[in-house]
Formats: sequence, structure tokens, C-alpha cells
Amino acid sequence: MLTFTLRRLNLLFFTLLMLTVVSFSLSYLFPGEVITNLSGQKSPSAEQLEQLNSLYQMDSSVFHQYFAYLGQLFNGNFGISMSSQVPVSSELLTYLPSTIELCITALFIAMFIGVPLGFVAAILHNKPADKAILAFAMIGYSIPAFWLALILILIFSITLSWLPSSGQLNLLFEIEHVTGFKFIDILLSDNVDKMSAFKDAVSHIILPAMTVALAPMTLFIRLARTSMLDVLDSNYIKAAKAKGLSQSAIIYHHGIRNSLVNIIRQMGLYFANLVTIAMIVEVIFDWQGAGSWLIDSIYQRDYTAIQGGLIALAIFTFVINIFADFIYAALNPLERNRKHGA
Amino acid sequence: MKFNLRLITKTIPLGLLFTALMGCNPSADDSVLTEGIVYCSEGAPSSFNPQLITDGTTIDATSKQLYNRLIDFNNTNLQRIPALAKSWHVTRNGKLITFYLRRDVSFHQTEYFTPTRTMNADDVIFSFNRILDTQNPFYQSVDGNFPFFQSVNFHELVDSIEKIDDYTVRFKLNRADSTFLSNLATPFAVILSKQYAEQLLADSDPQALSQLDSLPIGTGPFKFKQYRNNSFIRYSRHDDYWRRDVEIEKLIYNITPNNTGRLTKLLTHECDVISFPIAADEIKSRPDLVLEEVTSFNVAFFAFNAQKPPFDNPSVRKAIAHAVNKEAIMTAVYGEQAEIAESLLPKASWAFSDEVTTFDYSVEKAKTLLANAGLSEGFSFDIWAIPVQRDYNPNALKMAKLIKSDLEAIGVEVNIITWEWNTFLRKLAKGEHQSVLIGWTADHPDPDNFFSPLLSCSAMETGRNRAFWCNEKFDQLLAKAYITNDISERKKLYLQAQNILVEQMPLLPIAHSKRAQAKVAGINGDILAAFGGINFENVSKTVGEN
Amino acid sequence: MAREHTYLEEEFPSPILQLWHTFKKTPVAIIGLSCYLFLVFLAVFGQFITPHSAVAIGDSLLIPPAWSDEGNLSYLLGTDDLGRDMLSRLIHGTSLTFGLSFLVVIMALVIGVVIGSISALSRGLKASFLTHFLDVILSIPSLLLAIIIVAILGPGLENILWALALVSIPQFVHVTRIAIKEEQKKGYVLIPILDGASELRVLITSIYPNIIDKIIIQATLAQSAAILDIAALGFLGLGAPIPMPEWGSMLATSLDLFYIAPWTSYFPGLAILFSVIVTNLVGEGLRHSLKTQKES
Amino acid sequence: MNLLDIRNLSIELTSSGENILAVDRVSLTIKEGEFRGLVGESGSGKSILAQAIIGVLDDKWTVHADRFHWQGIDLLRLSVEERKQIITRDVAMIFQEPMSCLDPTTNIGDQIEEALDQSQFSGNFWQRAKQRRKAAIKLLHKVGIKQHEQIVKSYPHQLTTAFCQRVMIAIALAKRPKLLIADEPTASMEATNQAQIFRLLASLNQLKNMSILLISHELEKISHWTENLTVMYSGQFVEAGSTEQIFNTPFHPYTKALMDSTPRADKIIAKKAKLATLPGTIPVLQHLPIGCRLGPRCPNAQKKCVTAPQIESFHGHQVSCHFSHREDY
Repeated sequence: MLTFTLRRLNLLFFTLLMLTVVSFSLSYLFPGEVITNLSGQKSPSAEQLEQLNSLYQMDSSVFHQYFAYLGQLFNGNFGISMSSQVPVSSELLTYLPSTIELCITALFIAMFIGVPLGFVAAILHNKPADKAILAFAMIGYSIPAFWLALILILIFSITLSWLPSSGQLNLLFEIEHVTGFKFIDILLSDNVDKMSAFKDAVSHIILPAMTVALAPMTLFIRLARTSMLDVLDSNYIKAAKAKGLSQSAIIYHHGIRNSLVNIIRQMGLYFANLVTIAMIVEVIFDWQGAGSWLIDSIYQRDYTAIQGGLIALAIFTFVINIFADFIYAALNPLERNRKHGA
Repeated sequence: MKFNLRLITKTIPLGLLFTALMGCNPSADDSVLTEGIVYCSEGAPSSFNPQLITDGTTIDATSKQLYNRLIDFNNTNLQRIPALAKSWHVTRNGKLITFYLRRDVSFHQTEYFTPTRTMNADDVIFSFNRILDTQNPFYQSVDGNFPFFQSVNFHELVDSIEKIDDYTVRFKLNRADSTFLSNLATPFAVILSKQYAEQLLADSDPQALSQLDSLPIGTGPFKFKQYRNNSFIRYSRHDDYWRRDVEIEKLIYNITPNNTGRLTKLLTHECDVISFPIAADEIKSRPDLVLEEVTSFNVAFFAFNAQKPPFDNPSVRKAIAHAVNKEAIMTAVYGEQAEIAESLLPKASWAFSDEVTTFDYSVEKAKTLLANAGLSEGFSFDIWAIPVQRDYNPNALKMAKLIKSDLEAIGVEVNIITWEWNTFLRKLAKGEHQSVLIGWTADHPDPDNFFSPLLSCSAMETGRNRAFWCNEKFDQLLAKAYITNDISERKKLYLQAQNILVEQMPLLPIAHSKRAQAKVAGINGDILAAFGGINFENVSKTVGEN
Repeated sequence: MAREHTYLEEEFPSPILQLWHTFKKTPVAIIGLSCYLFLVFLAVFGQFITPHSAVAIGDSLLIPPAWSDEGNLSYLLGTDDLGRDMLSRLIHGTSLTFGLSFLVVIMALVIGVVIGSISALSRGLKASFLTHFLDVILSIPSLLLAIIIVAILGPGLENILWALALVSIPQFVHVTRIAIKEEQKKGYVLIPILDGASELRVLITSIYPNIIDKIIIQATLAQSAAILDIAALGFLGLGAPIPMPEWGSMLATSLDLFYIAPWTSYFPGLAILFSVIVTNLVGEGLRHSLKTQKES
Repeated sequence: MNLLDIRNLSIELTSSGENILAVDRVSLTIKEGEFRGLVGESGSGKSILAQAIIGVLDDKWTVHADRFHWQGIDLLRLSVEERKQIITRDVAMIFQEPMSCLDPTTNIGDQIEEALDQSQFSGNFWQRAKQRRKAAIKLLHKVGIKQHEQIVKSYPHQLTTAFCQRVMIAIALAKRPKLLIADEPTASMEATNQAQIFRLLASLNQLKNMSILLISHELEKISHWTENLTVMYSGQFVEAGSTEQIFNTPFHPYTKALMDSTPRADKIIAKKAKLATLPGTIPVLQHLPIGCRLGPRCPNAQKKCVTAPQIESFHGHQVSCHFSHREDY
């Protein structure tokens, strides 16, 4: 387990390094002064400029500049946003939790609906139910998320009036911003009716989370289906049948776990896809998250914010990747132990 | 590790059940949701102090919610009425104006400021000295940027402000100005707390001074609670509000720049009130929604550059004006959101008069006039159309296209030209255009606001006179009306001025459009006003049938 | 001994031909392929067969589709708020959204396969660096990366082409690299090497014909993703310039008319959906036939 | 009494439109306590036959039989569920590649416990868990595994193939079966391990009176252990009889060729002489000859061979050939 952890951490380290290189070079690629792009100070006074230049070591070589930049990042200094002149790190702290909340919820929805559906399709292989699920997966994968969002709003918010069309919580609930995770903040707060606020927050997250979840869900369906088919075709399932176990026992004890192992292995890869969709969906559902914030920054040519957002979102997906790897290792003994015994 | 899996498989149905239970439960009957109003505004305020800005979005968000002025406008007849000033007195020469202040006005108590006294003369003097006194730290904290007060030459007009006693303040003017009181009633002339300013001055942090404008303290019906950049503003009720008991406890501005987004939120009742609604028919067709309109003090017009041929000839200007079919424009561009402009002044202005000469749509007259001007075989000219949407003109390009087809009937050819907005304004100010489709929104109901800034000779120098038309007789009439306080006298003067315009036709007024707002049926009380943005003071919410 | 050949009379066509033989047995895949070819046709010739101009402003505003009561047969799918014919705009848009995605894929494919081959043939530090680098790129959401590239280059069709191609390259590198590595393990590759053929020759004559099916499948995947990304960029206003009838930006501009003229947002969405489904059907058909081949 | 009595069992594969008869009217009987070998080249349908008996073939395959009796019960009259119940109660099977037959994500202990008859335990669930673990360890001991503590906690990939096969046997024993089908249990194993496994099977056969059907493609290797042999070729029954009969007097040309191709100590072969072999290879499933499938390769083949021969029995020695070598002895 130790080597496994070390390997992952090594990968994380390398990734962060690469990301910072990319982000640092963006300062050179973006139009405008490099120091402005790095720090976000739009019109610094001479004094400030001097201070910034020494902070980022602008007079030394590019390598020194890079390490100075790295140092600033490690100190949590992402520069200040060019448009709002607020530190990017504090903006990220405000907006990132909402995105994480949305993405994780969507991931859970995608898994909890997609994986069982995929299993059902595999168990009913080549039957009408299997074909129907596959067709659903195909359509779901092909629908553009922003269009789906509109249709869902039209159906569930406007026509049926079941769910709200925007935001994270009715603004009349005053929830103090503590962690940024709405659900946690609601539980921590003491000045409102927690139950109704919680309900309200749930009703707000359903539509965006479903929209974000649909495409990954269809991927999970296909993955779960293939994976379960492979497992069902394997010798140990035959052996288990020969043991006299019932079909449901076989699927429950052997099928699900072995196919889950494969699914979780892929989960991380799909997560980047999910975050992408979340960015667009945030814009449509007025979700105050890092995605819509980042897109806003792009409209406003706020380069410091773009760099900060890029790093934050990439790290987020990467952490989820690693997390998935750990779960995979935990579920799969092949990955974690070496040969012994015999 | 089997544990992991079991846990997962067991949480699936639980989680789904939970979601199902929580999900289909529209939270409509919660008490929290009934005591507040959510207003979906079209943009974020640029400041929380209207002294510093001129844009309507900021006024809507701040002026009448957080602050009061010495004087207000009555919403129905547009007369000045007492506000923080119980009454006022203007000397015969119009140079000394004394305000007698209300005694029971308390400032907001918030997390960042606790007032120990009620409003008095010091607060009034501080609020205006901030604008006038270049040595005031709060003048310096914003670099003396008070655009509205600069535009009305406030510093030159006001000589000094004196404190007579705690509740009496006297303004000493350098000259008489009939618009002075109206200017004090505009949403920009708010009263701030001197005590709060002193508290900020005592703060060692030099940044604290800017809090006067970002963490506002006023006397208005609502107090500031929270602002999330570009997302929402949260106000709560000012319990000791002097004018009345405010019914709604919370007022939320949900900033929704997207037109469709705003409408969607209204349709789903996520917003109680929205600004600038689109799809009026859709709203009207719904029993649970109300569409409200007020005539706003604005005018869209078609200005001819009197410096450039062929528009240096008034007959040509009139010919073109006769050929424009305003009725058609009204249906195609404005829908039902506007009325045809018979003159520059909207009907709601007290100076509006039925006696003003009207100008009819007549192709025949146009042709005759053109023939008289020796242009019977027609000519071609440029129309500049503004590239942005404004409340007085939602679609100038469309309007230009309609005028183009109108003018084809009299054999005149039109090229439609447009530039990027800032370039457009720059070139316009230089007078590079032949004619332009643009408009004007008044700052206050004084009729002068429709004439001097638009058509006076001095306005020609700053380029705001889009017609580049200067008429001495017209200017004299305006100056006369300016120093007169007798309303009926002024009305007569403005009528004469308007008739000169009809005669000379430097510009053709096209429409006075309304300002619209849509709300959920349970919201009672007037929100929209003709001036100074919206006001939630009188609003109440009944949770009804839905 | 002639009898020994009795059982070996089966012919073995090239992998790609085999793929086609199995592919054409699936009716759904064939429908998908014909729709795909139809889209290709529209992308190439669409601009010449539109009934009306796709960009010029017309007089008949907001006419609903022909089948509704106020519809007009000459505007089959209605018009938008500037009187432009929806059908013409959609047809013209095929070349922008679908056609552009096609170009994106071809560019990404060529570059990706070249880099993938190089990385598969290289060893040691260089290879390890490449894999790590790929991991990093793959962990960044692709649209985010594309958006940032567009932010650097500025909006415009050509820049989108570059941005999306750049973003799709890593996937091709990944697929090519893994496929080549897999083939290299197989015995048949060893024989020409023992015969003294150069690595490059082996790659071209022996390996490529055997992995081309995998690359084509990846190409269909990449194309459906590219269509969605182009549309998403257009929707966010970072894509094709305003009057161009790119489906995503059509959808974005139609938002203001969502409640007045819903057809203006339904049709672009359906067009995107249709083209992505068609592309996926072709890809799915290919994958299916590849699988059946392996099984039999 | 016959434990298992199968007459004319055919197995058809339905794939890509055409039906292929993978196993063509094979008959097989196994007596109580019998140790029978089933021999044939790879692809002769032995494994499929075994899987058909135990009922683990998937939907692609269809099985027909004229008779399928288990301990005198006609299984063909029973429903699929009942048949499965009876078969899995009394018959166990071990496969080739034992490693792949064990669930890679479940530890050995759990996999053995799963196969135990749950009705033998009583008490609360934790008591049962203890009893189960005990029973599992006992089974491991039975198959000669001593370091049970380590093994029960191990995962399949941590063990060698031979260990896995022992575990498979332990799992098979859990149900105390009357018949154990061993499908090439020693494939890809080292010779010493192979012998251990065979010895284990033989001792089970002798000590517990368990019938064993041992499937292999190596006639020579298993003949030492088996009492009776059945030979198959390309899905068809060829010959059956006691090991002695098959070895000493092979009736069928195929069996004879098989014997002749194997060098034996008691056979004198000339120096550098070629071993006798049949020309050609076993036909692929897509191109099966009609009638006797050995036909094209058979030295005795005549026109008649295009129809399938009937089974003839001589003192328990059964053969299916038109032109058998019976007369030669």
C-alpha cells in the first residue's frame, strides 16, 4: 500500500508541476504585460510595481521567475482578479465549493443510476430491456448539456413547477458562508429552519445535477454493462454456477464487486468530462460556482482568474482521479498485495 | 474491504429514497419565503452610494431602498413633496433656500455601525459638503467623482451650506436656479450619516474610507446586509423607519443579467418581481403574473445634423419628418411599450401642453416640401443607429430599416450606419453624422431637462446637441424659464420653445417608451416610479392561491 | 497430402475490409452511416442548396414552422427574429459545426498518431515523461482547455479549429500508443524485425493496418465530442462570429426568444443532437463489428 | 447401479445464423465409485460435454439427449430449476486453469464457505460464521493444505496454480458430491504437481467412494489412474471400455492410431522409424464432415462412413465404427 501511495503522490507532484508550468507560461501567452498577468494588478503605482517585480523576480531569468511564481502559489497567492481586484484565492474559496458540491452530487447520481442500469442491461443481455437501456445511453450521451438544461427547465420548472430553475438556495434563506458547501453550511447554521432550508437546497440541486450527470451516467451504463458482461463470461462465474449458487447470489457476491472494480478504475477519467459539463451547466442554472466564475473571467479577459481557475479545477479533477485510484486499490486485492503464501 | 462494498450497496437505495422524498417538495409554504421579496435585477450596482454614479441599475438598487433625500417627487403628479425636510423656504430672489428637517429620523443600525443619535443638520451638511468641499477626506477618497452633481454645475451653483440650528439648514446659491430643488429630489442627492463617516475616519486603516460607499448607512426603509459580487444583494427591514412601517422583512436583489433567465425565474416564482421583462404577451397570458408599466421620462428621437447639407435647410428636415411613419415604428419596434411622441416632453410632464403644434405623417406634404427645396428628384443620406439597447429604444437598427423603407416613398435613399458603442459616441460628439437615431432619459421631471441639455447652443459645444442646431430665440426662452419660479409662466415659455422646434425641426421626437416590470400576483403596492428608480417601501406580499 | 488443405479454404481479407463486412450486417449502423454521409454532403454543398440566405436579414419575422397554423410553406422551419429562414441557417450551419468537427478530427488524428507512434517507439525517460504529460493533459477538462486556448487566441472559427484539435490530440496519442504497444507484443511483428526490417517499416507495413480500426473508432468518438465542444463554445459566445449560423451560437441567440418563438431554440438543439447521435451510431457500429470479429 | 446414464447427447451451438453440432450423440455412463477417464484431442467436445452435464453452458448452446438419468431419476422430465438443484447437489466440477475459476476479489476462505451447505450450521450468525470457517479449514486439510490460516485470508493471485486447484477441489468437496468431474485439472502444471493432484483424486475415489470423471487429452497420463476410459473425436463418441481393453485391444481406428502414436516401453519401435500418425488435423467446427467425422483422415474409411455408425458393445467394450479392428484381435 505504501508504494502504491508513493506512486500516486509522485504522479500528483508531477502533475502539479506540469500544471504550474502551463499556468506560468500562460502569463507569457496572454496579451498584455507579464507582471500584470501574473499578479492581476491592473494599474500598479511605481512603488507597487517595484514590489511586484521583486516578488516575482521579474529581472532574473525565466527559471527564477517560475520558481518565484511557484513560491507565491505555495503561499496561496494566486494574484488578484483583474476585474474585481479581489484575491483570486478568496474568490476560489467562495466559488469552488459549490462546484465541488455539484460535481460530486452529479457523480453520485451518475453512478447510482448508471451502474445499476448497466448491470441490468448486462444481466438481460440482448433482451429488449438491454436494447432500450443502450438506446437511452446513446441518446443521453449525444444530448448537448446546455440544450438539455433548457428542456429540463421548461419541463420541470415552468410546466410542472416542481423544481426551481436557478441558484443553489432560495436567497431568502440566510445561510452564512462557512465552508462554502451549501449543505454543510445549512447544517452548521442556527438562524433558520434547517429542515426547510435543506429541502430547498436539495430541490435546487436536482436539475443541474441531473443535467451534469446524464452524459457520465450513460458512460457508466456502458462501462458497467461491458464490465458485467466480461465478468459473467468469466470462468469463476461458471465455477460459482457449478457450486450451485443461485443467479442472484452469483451476481451479488461475485458479479457486482468484480465489475465495480473495473468501473471505479475508469471513474476518474470520466470525471474531467463531468467537470466540463458542470462548467456550462453552472452558467445556465445560475449556479455560483467556479465554472461560471471562470467563464465570466474569460468574458472579462481576467487572466489571473483564468490561471487560478485552471489550476483549481485541474487539481480538483486530479484529486478525484487519485481518490478513485485508492478506492480501486481498496476494492481490488490484485492492486494492493504482492504474492505470498504458497 | 468487503465492508466498503456493502456500505456502498446499502447506501444506494437509501440515497435514492432520500432524494425522492426531498426532491418533489416545492418549498412554497415556508414562513421564511413569505416574509421577503426577491427582485431580479438586470445588473449589479457599481456602488452603494448613488452620489457616485449615474446608471439606472445602481439607482434602482440603492437610492430609494437605503437612503432618503430632503425632497421626494410625488409618484402621481410629480410634484415635490417633503421627505427628510419637513418643509422648505425659498427667498424671493431664489438664492437662499432653508430646509426644516424632520426630528425623528434614525439611521440604520447594522453589524458595522450603531448610531447614537437621530439625523440632524450635521448629516445634511456632511452629505453635500462631501461633494462640494475638495478638502473633505471623503471627497478625496473617490477623487471628486460625482458625475451627476458635476453635470448640473453644483459647485458653481452652491456658495455655502449653513447650519442654522440642529434641524435647520440653509443653502446659499450664487444665482437663482429653478431646477435646484428638483436636483435635490433626484436619486443622487441622498443623505448620509456624519457619525458613520467619523467612525470610519477614526479607523486606522486607510481603506476604511471607501466603506462609506461600499458598506452603506442611510435612513431608508431597508438596511444593507450582504452583497455577493455579481450575484445578490441582501437587505433587511429598517425597523425604525420614519415614514411608515415597512411590511416586508427582507429584500433580495437577485442579479440576473440574462433576459430569459429573469423571465424564467419569474415564471417559476423564484423572483417576485423582475426588471425589464421580455415576452410581454407570455406574461400577460398568465393569471399568476402582473405586467406593470409606467411612462418613463424619456424620448427617442431622429436628429438631423443642421450643420451638414442638405439638413441645413429646415424644409428638408421637415420633409423627412413628415415622411416618417411613427405608427408603424410603434408596432414593429416597441410593441405596446411606448406611446407616440408628439413633442419632446412626455405627457406626464407638468409642462406638457395639448396646444403644442403636432406634426403629421404625410407623404404629400413631404414631397411638396422637398420640391420646394429643389430636391424633388430625391437624394441620399446616412442614418446612424445606436448599436445598443436602451430603454427609450429597444432596437434602433430595426427602426432605421423601417425609416429607410418609409423614405423610399418620397424618393430619398438611406444608408444605415452603425459603429461600436464607444466609437459611435465619440464620432457623434464630433458631429460626423448626417442624422442619428438616439434618445434621452431625464434625470428629473423638470421640463428644462428635456431642452437645455439637448438643443441649447452650449450643448452644441459639448456635442450633446445631436442636431448641432443653435437658435437664439429658443435659448432665450429657455433661460427665461430657468430663472422663473412661476409654473404657469414657465409652461407658456416651454410651449413657445416647442413650437419653435416644430417650425425648425432639428429633431423628430418618435416615442416616449414605458418602463415595464413584471411581478407575481401577490405583490401589492407600487414599486415603479417615473423617476429615481424603483421603491419597495410600500410593498407588501400576500401569499396567495399558488 | 492435398487433403490437408480441405479445411483452410477460408479467405482472410484485410482487417479494415473485414470490419466493413461485419459492419454492413447491422442495419442501425448502416442507417447511421447514411445519415452521416448526408451530413457530410450538407457540410460540403449545403451553402449552395439553401432555399434562402442564411445570414441576410428578411422581412418576415418569427414565422412559426410550416406545420403550425401561422406557418408559411416557404419557410419550412420558420424564421427567427430577424426574418432569417431557420432551415437555411441550419443547413448552412452543418458546414460550421459538423464540418469543422470533421477537420478538427483529421488534424488531431494525423498529429496524434505521429506523436503516439514516436512515444510508443521511444523508451526510458522520454517515454515516461510523455506518459506523465499525457496524464496531466487528460486530467484537465478538455473544454476548459479549449476555452483557455480560445481565450489566448481570441474567438473565431480558425482558432476554435486549432484549440479543439490541440485538445483532442492527447486522446489519439494515448490510443495509438497503447495499440502499438499491444501489437508489438504479438509474434507476427517479431518476424519482420528478425528479418532485419527497420522499426519504421514494421510500423507502416505491419502494425498500422492492424490498428487502423481502433484509430477510426477513436476518431468517431473524438468527432462526437468535437461537435459538442464546438456547439458549447458557440453557446458560450466564444465560437463562431455572431451572424454565422453555427448551431451552438444559434441556440444561444435564440434564448431571448425561448418563450416567444420556441422553435428557434428547438431546432438547433435537435440538429446538434442528430449529428452527435449519427456520429456515435457509426462509431458504435464499428466497435460492435470489431467485437463480433474478435469473438468469432 | 449407474450413477449417470446419458444416451445420445447432442450439443448445438447457435451463432451467427448457423447451427453447429459441437457434440454429436455421445453416450456416457458412470457407475458409483467409478474412476472414468474421458479422452480426446483438444476441441473434441470433452469440456463442453462436462459443462453440459453440470449445466453451466450459456444461452448460445442447446443440449438434447435421448436419455439423461441421474441415479435413476429422469432429469429430462424435470424443470430446469429442479434439474439444476439435483445436479449441483450431487455433482461437483473442477476446471482447468483453477486460477481463473476463483473470484479474484474474494479471499479463499469466503469462497470455500460459500459452497458449504448452509443447513448444517445453527445458532446466531456469528456462531455460524465460526462454524463455517471451521468447516472450510477442515476441507482445506482434506485436500492436503496445512497452512490454512494463511490460505483462507489469501486471494487467488497470491497462490500457485496447484494450490488453487487444491482449493477448487476443496470447494468441490464442500457439497460432498457423489460425482466429481475434473476437466483437465492439471493443465499447465508441473509434473510433480500433476501427480499430487491425481493422487488426491484417486484417494478421494478410493476412500470416499466418490465417482470421478477425469477429462484429459493425454491418454497416457491418466491411464494409470482410471478404471474405465471413454474416447471422443471431434464431438463424436469413439470408443469406451475398461482401461485395459482400450489399451490392449483398441477397436476403433482412431484409438488405435492414438495408441500407435504414443511411444511405450513395451512396444518395440525400429530405430529412426516414424511414429504412426493420422494424416491431417482435427476439423474446425465450421467445416465438419458428415457421418463419421474421422472419415477424411481414417485409413479404414469407405463410402459407408458418410453415415454415422451405430454403437456396438462387446463385453462392455463399446465402439462406434463401421470398420472396427475388433476382428484383428
